[in-house]
Formats: sequence, C-alpha cells, structure tokens
Amino acid sequence: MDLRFTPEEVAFRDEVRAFIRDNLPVDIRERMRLGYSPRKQDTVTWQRILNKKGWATMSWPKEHGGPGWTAVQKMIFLEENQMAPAPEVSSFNITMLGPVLIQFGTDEQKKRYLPRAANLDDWWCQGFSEPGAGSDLASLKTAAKRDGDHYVVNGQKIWTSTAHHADWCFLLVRTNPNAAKRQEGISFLLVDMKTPGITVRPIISIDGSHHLNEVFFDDVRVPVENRVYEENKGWDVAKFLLGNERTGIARLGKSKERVASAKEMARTVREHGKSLIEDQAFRARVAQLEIDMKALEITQYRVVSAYEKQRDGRPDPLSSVLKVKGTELLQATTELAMDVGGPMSMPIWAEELATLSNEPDVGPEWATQATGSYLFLRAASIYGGTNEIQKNILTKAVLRL
Amino acid sequence: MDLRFTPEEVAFRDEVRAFIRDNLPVDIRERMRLGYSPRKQDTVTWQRILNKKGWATMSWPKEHGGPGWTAVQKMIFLEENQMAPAPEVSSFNITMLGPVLIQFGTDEQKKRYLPRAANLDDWWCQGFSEPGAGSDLASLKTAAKRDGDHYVVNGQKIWTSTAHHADWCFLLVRTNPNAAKRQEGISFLLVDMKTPGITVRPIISIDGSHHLNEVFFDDVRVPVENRVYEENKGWDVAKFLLGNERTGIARLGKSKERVASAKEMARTVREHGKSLIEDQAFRARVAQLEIDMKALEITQYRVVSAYEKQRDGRPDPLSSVLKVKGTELLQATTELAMDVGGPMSMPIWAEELATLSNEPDVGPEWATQATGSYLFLRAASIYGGTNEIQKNILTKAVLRL
Amino acid sequence: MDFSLSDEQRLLKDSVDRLMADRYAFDQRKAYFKEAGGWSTALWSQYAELGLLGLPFAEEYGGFGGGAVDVMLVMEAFGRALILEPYLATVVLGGTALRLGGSDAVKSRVLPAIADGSMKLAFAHGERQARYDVTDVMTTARKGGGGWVLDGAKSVVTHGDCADMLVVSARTSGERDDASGITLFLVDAKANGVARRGYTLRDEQRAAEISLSGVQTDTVLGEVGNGLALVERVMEAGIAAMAAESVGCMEALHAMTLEYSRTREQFGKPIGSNQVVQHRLAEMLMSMEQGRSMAMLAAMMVDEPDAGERAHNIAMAKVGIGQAGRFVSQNAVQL
Amino acid sequence: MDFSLSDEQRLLKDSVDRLMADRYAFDQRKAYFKEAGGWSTALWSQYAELGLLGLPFAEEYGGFGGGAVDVMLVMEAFGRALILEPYLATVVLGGTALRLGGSDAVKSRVLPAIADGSMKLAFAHGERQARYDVTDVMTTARKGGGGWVLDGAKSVVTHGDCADMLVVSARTSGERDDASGITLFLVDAKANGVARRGYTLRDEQRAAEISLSGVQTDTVLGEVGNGLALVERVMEAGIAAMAAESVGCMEALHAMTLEYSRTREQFGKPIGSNQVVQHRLAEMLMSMEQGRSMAMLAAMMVDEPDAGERAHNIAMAKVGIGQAGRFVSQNAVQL
Repeated sequence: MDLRFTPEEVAFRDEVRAFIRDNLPVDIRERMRLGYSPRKQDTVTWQRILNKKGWATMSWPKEHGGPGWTAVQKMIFLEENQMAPAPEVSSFNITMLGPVLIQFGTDEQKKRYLPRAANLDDWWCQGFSEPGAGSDLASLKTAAKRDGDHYVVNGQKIWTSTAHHADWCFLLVRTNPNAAKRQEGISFLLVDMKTPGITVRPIISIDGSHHLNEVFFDDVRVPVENRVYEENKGWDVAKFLLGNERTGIARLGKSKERVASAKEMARTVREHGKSLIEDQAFRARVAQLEIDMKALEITQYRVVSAYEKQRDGRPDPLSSVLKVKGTELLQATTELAMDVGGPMSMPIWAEELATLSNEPDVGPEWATQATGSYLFLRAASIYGGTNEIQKNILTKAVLRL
Repeated sequence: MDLRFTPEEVAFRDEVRAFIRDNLPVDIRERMRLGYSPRKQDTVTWQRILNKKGWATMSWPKEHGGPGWTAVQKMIFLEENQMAPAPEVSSFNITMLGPVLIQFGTDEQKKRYLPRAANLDDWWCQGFSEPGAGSDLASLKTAAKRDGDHYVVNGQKIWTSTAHHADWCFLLVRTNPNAAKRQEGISFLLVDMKTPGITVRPIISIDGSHHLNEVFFDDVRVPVENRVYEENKGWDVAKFLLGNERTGIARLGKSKERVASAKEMARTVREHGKSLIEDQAFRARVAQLEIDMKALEITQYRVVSAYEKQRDGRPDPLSSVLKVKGTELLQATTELAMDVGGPMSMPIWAEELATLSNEPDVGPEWATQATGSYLFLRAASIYGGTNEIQKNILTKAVLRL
Repeated sequence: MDFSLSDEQRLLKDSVDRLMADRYAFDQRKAYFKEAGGWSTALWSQYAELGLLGLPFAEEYGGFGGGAVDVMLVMEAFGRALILEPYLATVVLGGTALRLGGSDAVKSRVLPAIADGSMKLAFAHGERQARYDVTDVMTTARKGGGGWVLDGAKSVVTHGDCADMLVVSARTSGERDDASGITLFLVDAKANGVARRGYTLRDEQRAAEISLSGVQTDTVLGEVGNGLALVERVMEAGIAAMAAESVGCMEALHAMTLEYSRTREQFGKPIGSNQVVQHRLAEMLMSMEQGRSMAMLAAMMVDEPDAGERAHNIAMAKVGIGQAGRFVSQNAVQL
Repeated sequence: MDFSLSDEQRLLKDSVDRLMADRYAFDQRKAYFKEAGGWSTALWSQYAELGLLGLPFAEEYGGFGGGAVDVMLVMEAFGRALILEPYLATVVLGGTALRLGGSDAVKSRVLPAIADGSMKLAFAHGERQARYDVTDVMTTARKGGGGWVLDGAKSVVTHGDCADMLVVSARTSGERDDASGITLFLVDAKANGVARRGYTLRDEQRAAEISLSGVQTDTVLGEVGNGLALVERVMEAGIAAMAAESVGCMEALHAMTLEYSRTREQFGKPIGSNQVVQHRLAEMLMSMEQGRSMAMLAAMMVDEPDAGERAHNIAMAKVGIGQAGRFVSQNAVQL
C-alpha cells in the first residue's frame, strides 16, 4: 500500500500540467478563474486541442481512440484540468454517448458518430428527464411510434442541458406503452436536432444563466437506423450509461480550484484592519474544507482503483459516496467564496452591463460570480441522481437493507 | 407582544432565586455543580423543602395543592431550579402520576397517593418500556390476569429508572390479549414494589452509574382497587400521561447551567500561555450555544404560552420541537464540557476511589464527570420518545404528511 | 411575557397580508420588476394609503406611532412576497436615522413626505473597502459654503438609485477605522456632485454605487463626530426588519416545499411520503421556528435603551436568522 | 498509488483478525478487564508469539522490520475488539521513541525484550498543567550521580502503571513552553523516587499519575535539549496508530448497528426499514470511509521525512478521524 504517486504518475501529472499551461488559451482560463462557466466556443476550442493530443476521450478503450490511461491517470488528468481551470470535455459526448456506442452501437454508428463526438464536431445533449420523470426515470412518456423505416416521436423532455447548443440528442423514448414492466418498453434513439418538429425552449437558471431547456417533440421523424441496440431494450442502454464509470463524479479538482481562488480573494479583502486570510474563523473554515477534500481525494483514489481491479462492468455503489461528499464539498466552496465576497457578492455582475457602460464595475467580478455559482451549484446535489437517491443506492447495494 | 418579563414575573423569579439560594443545602449544590446527578436523598430532601413551600407540585391544579402558576412562572421556576443547580422534583411523582390520578383516579386513590407523592414519601417509578416495546409502547406484553379481587401480573419491564429506589410503580399491563386493537387490551395499575414476586435487576449505564433497571414480575398479586380508570382503558391513561403538558422538556436551565460551568472551567484551563476562555475557537463555540439557547428559550415561552391559551388538553405537537432542539443542545453542552476537560476528561473519577485513598484525585472532578455526563446524556435524544419519533410526530400532527 | 398581538396589530397584519395576496403573486412581482425603476409605484402608493410608509413615525409627523413589532409584522408579509419596493431603505433605514437623529424642523419636512409616499430615502454608509467594518468610513465632510462639503464614494446602497434624499455617513474628523469622527448628513440625491449608478442585486432589489464630489449639504443628523452610535441604531433597525423579512421568506419556502412534497410524485407516490423528506421538512420547520424566535428578539431589542444589551441580542438574532435562512432555503431547493 | 496489501500484510491481517475473533469477544474482554492489571497477560504472550510486539523493529533487534501500514492493520483489528493490553504504549509510543532515539546499545537491550513480551513501556510526557501543549514541560532533569536526576510529575500516562520502563520528557534547559531544552530519558519504572498511581480510563484502559523525585537515570533518548522533535515523532506515530484503532471501532459500531437495525423490530417491522435509519447508516458509512482514508494518510505520513508535510497531514488526519469517530459512535448509540 502506498498513497504516494509513483514516479510514472508524477511524470504524467507534470506532463498534463505543462500541456494545459502551454495550450489552454489565456482568456478561457481567466474567465473561468473568475467563476464563469465556459462558453460553448471555449469548450469546443479546448476539447479540440485535447483531442488533437489524444486526451479528449479518456473513458474510451484504446482501440476506439482512448488514451489507455489507468484509473489513477484519469483522476490526475481530471483534477489538473479542473484546477487549471479549463473547460471540462463534453460529458455527453465522451462519458455518456461514446461508451454507449462502443458497447451497443453498430459499426456504422461507431464510424459515423464517434470521431465527430471526440472532436466535438457534433455537440450532443441528453434527452432523458421529463416533467413527470426525474428521479423516477423509467416513468418517461415521450412516445416513438414505428412508421415504416422511421420512428415518429412525440412528447417533452426537460432540464436538457445545452440543448440550445446541441447538434444531436440521445433520446429515451417509449416504443411499447403496453410492456409488462415500465422498463421494458423503452428505446434509445439518436436524433438530429435539426429535424423538423423539435422546439427548444430556454429555462433561465436562478443565476441568470442559460444552461437548461425544455425540448418538445412534435411528430419528429427519426430513421430506425438511428436506434441504438434493440427496440424496447433501451433501458439496458440507459442503465449502462448511468451506471457507467463515474470517475470524477466528485469534481474534486473543481472544489480545490474554488478554495484556492477563495483564499486568493481573501488576501485582497480587508476586514478590521487586516486581510481576511488572517482571520482565525476564516482560516478554520478553510482548514476544514481542505481536510474534507484530502479525505475525499484518498477515498476517491480508493474507489476508482478498486473499481478498475473489479472491472465487471457493474457500477460501483461506493461511487455514491463520491457523489454525495463531492457535491457537499463543492457547494461548501461556493458558499465560502460568496461569504468572502461579502456585500460585494450581492450585485449581479452582468457582462453586457460592462460592455454597455464604461463606468467602473460593481465590485470585483469574482465576488458577484461567486453568488451565481453558489445559486447554480445548489443543483449539484440534485443532478446526476439526487444525494437522497445516492443514499438509497448505498442502502440497497452496500447496506443491503 | 412583549418578550420581557412583566414586573410580576421578575418579582417571582427573584423570589424563586432567593428561596433556592437560601434553602438549597450547599453540599447538594456543590456536587451537582461538579456534574454529579443528585443522590436519592438529595432529591428527597429538596423536594420536601419545596413541598413545604408549596412549590413541589407545579403541574397540579390549585385545588389539588398546586401553586397555581402561569405557564411562564412554571418555566421560570424550572429554569431557576436547574440553573441553581438543584435536584429536579420527581417527574414520576409530579409530572406523570399526579395529573393522572387527578384526571382518572378515584377520590380514594387521590387521598391515599397524592399527598405522599407530593412529599416524596412514596418514590414512584414508571413501568412502561419492555424489551420488545420501546418506541412501540402499545406492543407491551406484561400480562395481568384477573383472580378474584386481584390481578396476577407476569412479565418484564426494562429501562425502569430508579426502580431500585422506588416504593411504588405505575404499571402498564395487558389485561385483554384478545382485544381487536393492541391499544384496547391495556390497563394501568399501581403496584407496591414490596409485593412478593417483584425482582429488580440493575442496568449499569455506560458512565458507570446505576439509574436503570430491569423489573421482573412473577405472579405478582395487585389488588383490583389499585387499577386506575377502567379495565382495558389504560391506553387512554398512558396517552394522557405521555402527552401531558411537556413543560420543561427542553431542560434549557440545565443546558444554561452546563455552559456557565464550562465557561467557569475554561477560565481555569491554560493552553498556549493563555486561559482557554480567551481562545477564539472556544469562544465562537460557546457563542453558538448561547445563540441556540436564546432561540430555544423564546421558542419555549411561545409554545407554553400558546398551549396555556389553547388548553384543550391535547398534547401540543410543537413541544416536539422543544424536545429535539433541547436535547441536541444539552448533548452539545456535555460535549463542550468534556472538550474543556481535555486529557483530564479521560480518567474515571470513582467517588469510592477518593474515599479509599488519600492520594490526590486524578484531575479535577468536573472534568471526569463531564465525560460521564457526555456518555449518559446520549440517552437524552432517546428517552421520552426518540428525536426520530418526535420528527414523526411533527410530520403527522403539524405537516400533516 | 406576552406573545399576543393587539387588535391594531392583528388588523395591520391582516391588511398587509391581504394586499400581498391580492397584488404580489410571483408573476405580478415579475411584472413590477420590469417597470422603469425595477419596482411598482402603484404598490408604493398602496403602502402609503395603508399607512405603512408612516408606520413607525409619530403622529405629529404624519405617522402612526407604530413600534418595532408593527414593522416586524409588515416585513414578514413583505418577505413572503419578496417585495421589490424601497420600504427597508426608506422607512426602516432612512426613517430610523431621521427619527433618532433629525431635528424637529428636519423631521417635519421629511417624515410626512415619506409617509405620504412622495419621498424615498436611502442609507449611504457602506464603502467599497469597508466590507463589514462600520467604522471604515473614508468619505470626508469639511465645513464650506455655509454648510458641509462631502467627498467620497458609497457602495451597494440599497435603492440608492431611486432615493430622493440620501443619509450619508462621512468623516468630519479622525482616521479611517476611528469610532469617533463620523457624522451623518442628509443629502439631496440630485445635488451637484452626486453621481449614481444603479444596478440589480441578486434578490432583484435595486442598489447603487454613489460617488460624491464637493456635494453641499447643511443638514446634519445626530451629533457632529458622534454619528457611529446613530449608524448602529440604523443598522440594528435594519437587521431586525430583515430578520422579520427572512421569517416571511422561510414561511413561503416551507409552505411551497410542503405543498410540492404532497403533489410531486416519483416512483408512484408523493415524494412527501418518503420519511427522509418528512424529517427534512420537520427540521426546516424547527429551524424556521427558531428563526422566528430570533426575529421576535431582534424586534424587541430595537428600542432597548442599554446599547450593550441591544447590540449583543441583535447580533445573536442576526446569526440565528442567517443560519436558519440558509438551512431552510437550501433544503427547500433540494426538495 | 497502490492500495493493495502485500501477501505478508494479508497474512498478518488474517492472523490478528482470527486471534481477535477467537479470543476477544466482548464478554472475554470483560474477563480480561477483571484481571490483576486490568488486561490479559495471556493475550500479551499471544501477541508476542504472533510477532506483533516486535512488528515495527528491525530484525537485528528481534523485530520484523514492519512499517506503519503493518501497525495500521494490527491497530484496526485491535480497535474492532477494543483491546485492553498496553500495545500502543509499549510498541507504538515507547517503541518509536527507542527506534528513533535509542543508541544501538539501548536498542539491543530493550527492543528484543519488548518483542518477546518481557518488557512493557509507557510514554510519560504529558503533565497536569500542559493540556495539549507539547512544549509545556515542567519536569526537570539535572546532571548528577554520574547521570541525570529527574524531578516532576506526569499525568494520564497510558499504561504507566504496568510499564517496566518509562520514556520521560524533562527540561534540561529553558523555561516552561520553550521548544528547546526538552530531553527524553529512559527511566526504570521501579527506580527510587518513582511513585505511580494507577487508575482506569473511560475506555477501560489503564493509566497512571507518575511523580518523580530525585530519580536517577543515565539513558538519554535522542539529543540532549533537542527532545521535542522526538516527542513529536512519537506522538505522530501514536496518532496514526489511534486513527487506525478508531477505524476498527467504527467498523465494529457500524456492523453492530446495521445488524441491530435488521433484527430490532418496532411497529411490526425492523427499524432498518425506516428510510431515516437507512440514510443515517449510509451517512455513518460515508463518515467511516472518509475516516479510513484519513487513517491511511496518517499511516503513510508517519515515515515522511519532511517534518512540515508530516505534521500537517497527520494533523489533518487527526481532525478527520475525530469528527468521523464522533459522528459514527453517536449515531450508533442513537440507532
């Protein structure tokens, strides 16, 4: 047993760190350091740089263009990329769609979609959640009726991240409403977002940003060849996709970057004649976060290493620990940053305002962004399976209660 | 609306404070200040002093010898008594048995038991919990078979506080095992602990103290005249007893006294060249406790005042808030005291050890006692209806979910 | 000790609650936010008609001689609706500064105008570099032009953009962070040298950055050089009012979440049938009630004569309400 | 990075686990506690036979050259059983002081005796007034009688009552709280001037108050006047070992609570069918796993050469394991 990185792992980390330092466009890094989420073009630009290097497809097998990294290497890359901070590769393209096509797709589908997904030539979104189907995904209603060599899709999806950017959508639809079990009537389709009958309506988040959407399907014709795996077997695909290796679910690098930046900012904030970073209560709060991050870091390496050894394809229930603790930490870091900002966290720093006026900004950008992140990331304990659902999973799969 | 005490209430508080100061035996006060629970004789002595003054029977109506206090006065008395610190009057005699006899008892029973209960001439204990009947009290099995003008009782009770001190026990027994609903076959008996067939076995608590017992009933003959209320209607009596005005359930005065004493002790403890009371982190922790106590104090007065106005006899579900928050606070204060003690909280300070040897004690008594209280009062969130049960009550009675 | 409301208070509470129910549904609020100033002038007149704008002022100044509890009841109702109008800035902050610091002449001039809705105030004390330091005042005031001349900048002044008059703190002596030497002035928001930049806060209330260069005023509130005590009274009144507002927010959040837990179904049953959801709601209820107690404490303490007692208790209330607010709101979002 | 155990380590773990399973059920533990010294001499010999007592010592001293991870595995097993024997005091605390501070001569004399079970040690550093101040040493040592003469008192010395030799910290120069001037000595527990009062700690381990008056010794561990660094190494090793012990405790608590939640029935169903009980157990599991990670960190860091790194990481581990321990134990009691 040895918790230290091997010389090879150290060399790998240094290589990754150097590559990101030398290749990540400065403007992207700076915006993200201020707490903005990357713009579409930022993500595209960075993923293409990574793809050129062969690093965009971390979770794909080597024979399908993956870098062939160990679990530890994957964690190192994720953490370095998050700490940079750099945009994360499209999880829809890389973590979700890619492995699904590799596991269930036809050669035709692999050839057609994988390279473009790797290079983000196609921006994919995930058509899973519905107004009535959140935690209980299997209750989805969006219907696909067979009509010759097409499916005709009608229904509504919701909380669809970046649907307004997307070229394609992987969609869960009900192809057999009469199936004995709800899970048995579902199919997995690939849908061109330019197909007639698709309407995307924005949902503006509490931080004023536009990530989420409602997507309406009105007699949308999808070629049968765009179905992945067998008809009515889509639930197997969905389970594989959802259960698939949840490396990085803790987003620890992001938390580390947020705490580091909060400490930076605390140096610039003066209170009672000294900088906030010198305040005992603040230091204790940061120390607690760093302690929790250290524990989670080790737990994470333990889980992914064990998972790599086990490798029976089954999702590792202990990854639920990473999801819960990781999102609790991430939310705590956003709360810390907001509190560092203090009164300066109250104004909304609208980017357009800066461009529209040449007056000085309203407080430091990072402070107003901090509140945005605090508000937006309340969703972290909700998306990807609520933390309550994660505890249900632990109850069944680990405690066996 | 006015959160301040009226002049009358201030006068009452001063009267109570002065009376306790002038009449509470010093040795009792000193032992309790060190964190010891009162000995049997301490409780008897103090309750008789209070009874002489007419203050022992707070929760009894004036016509049955109660002092006729308002809800606020009751809280003031409880808090002053706890903060002294003085032994609390026997809740079994005063809060539980008294009101039950007054509500359900025959004149005979009232005449015979009430005065002796008020003066603690009879020490009562509560025979409710059984090995299989904890939170689920109605599942109790201890059986009472009618035999002429007696009941013959067989079965076992557990967690019976002070049964080893008790002269009498009020006992829940099953008189009809075939009742349609479990609640409908239960009766409420008054049992002389000297009756043949009763065996009391001590349960030593984790702090080494002896409060709890197992009580075994082996063909114990109880006169029918000792039954309170109708046969098989004992559950109504039990519900009344349990739901009965839960004034003081928060034991706020006790928490206040524990925090005050922890602050005292912190002044005597030196760390890094200064007294612990000057340590920022310690001060912040105490401040948080004092904030929570202040909030609970006001909430408590709100609840008891509202309850007094409502006065429909139904238990006030909001008293569950007092139970949960009060016990969480009490437990936090014991943890604080233990942490103040530091290494000196580790040794067991056995009283007999002190008497057996004339060597210096092992650290200050308060520190070793602090750990005892910490351990013993983990039970505070369990007894009187676990805090989880309290949240179930709030769910049903307040949230109506 | 007495927790009951007087008949007047019950009447007040009912009328404000009714107004909010009729006029401040969330979609109505959205519309008000889109109005020119970011809030509803129509509602403002309504508040005036109901006597809310003059609530805490003596009758001789067109007020109703209400106390902190009355303001508490109003702010709770406002909190439930998350109103956008400059009530806190004008009536509570500005109003307190004038009530306690204004000469009779000034009060006769300003308070009736507040009460009838024709004048709005803002409390311009905080500065960009000060964060939570009440004594960190770098704005200066020197004698000149028969009165005082103010120079400096104020930051995140709630509703500073729409205010007609500004209550401005400035240094008449001493150094940054000195407790003494701070003085409060009443300044015409349209006076020469006042530049304001308005913007929106996260809660969609408005605020402004205000710069003062050579601004003339002859109206001092309180004593010259002893303004800190008055600043603290104003902030204490503000904390008490916002504590009540927070209670209103928590009530709305808890009610909405409870309702949602009854109607939102997953896995074939309402999410409120999950015991963890039930207990979470119970814990939110407990936090809310503890917070309510703290808001009551703050209201009681606003007029406490002993400054130490007052400051200590209102500080306790501030901590308690903040913790309750975050717990309730975060869990409301989660559920 | 590698979390797998070597074959030797797996072997070690299995043998200790088996011994605990066979010989340390809770009622057996109760019996050991009633023995003369408050623990089992029979088990002590067992530990010696299994090579546990010499585990971390070099083979030349009758040890097995084991590392911190090996000690971690042993302490986890001991933690599950809550053993009473002076393993921490003798092998971990005393052993570390000797390993890092003893001359070859001293090590050759003492370590083999520890390994074969014939000698027990205790670490007599803490003093009544010191609390958590490692530098607060008032016990003094002056040259005399061809060696050193110690005077002072040590408090809550774990297993100090049964120890054959004491590792005692004393001031050879400087003032109370000075970092320099502290020296570690090896003292015969039966030497003239050593008075011990044994007693029981809350966890039923034994400890002693030790007073030293004119106690003679000629054995210095480490450098004269530079003992603090060695004290810190000893305490770091102790923290790492106790972190592992705590993980064992948490494992036992979680397993017992989980089992109880399956078998204890209320309202006609196992309490483990309540979702709040299920989630509490899940949260206990999460805390335990986070704690385990911290225990691993501490073990890894015990031999870290960089003193700053070592201290910082072991401090983090201490905080983490303490918080996890309280959460898990308190909820185990509650459920």
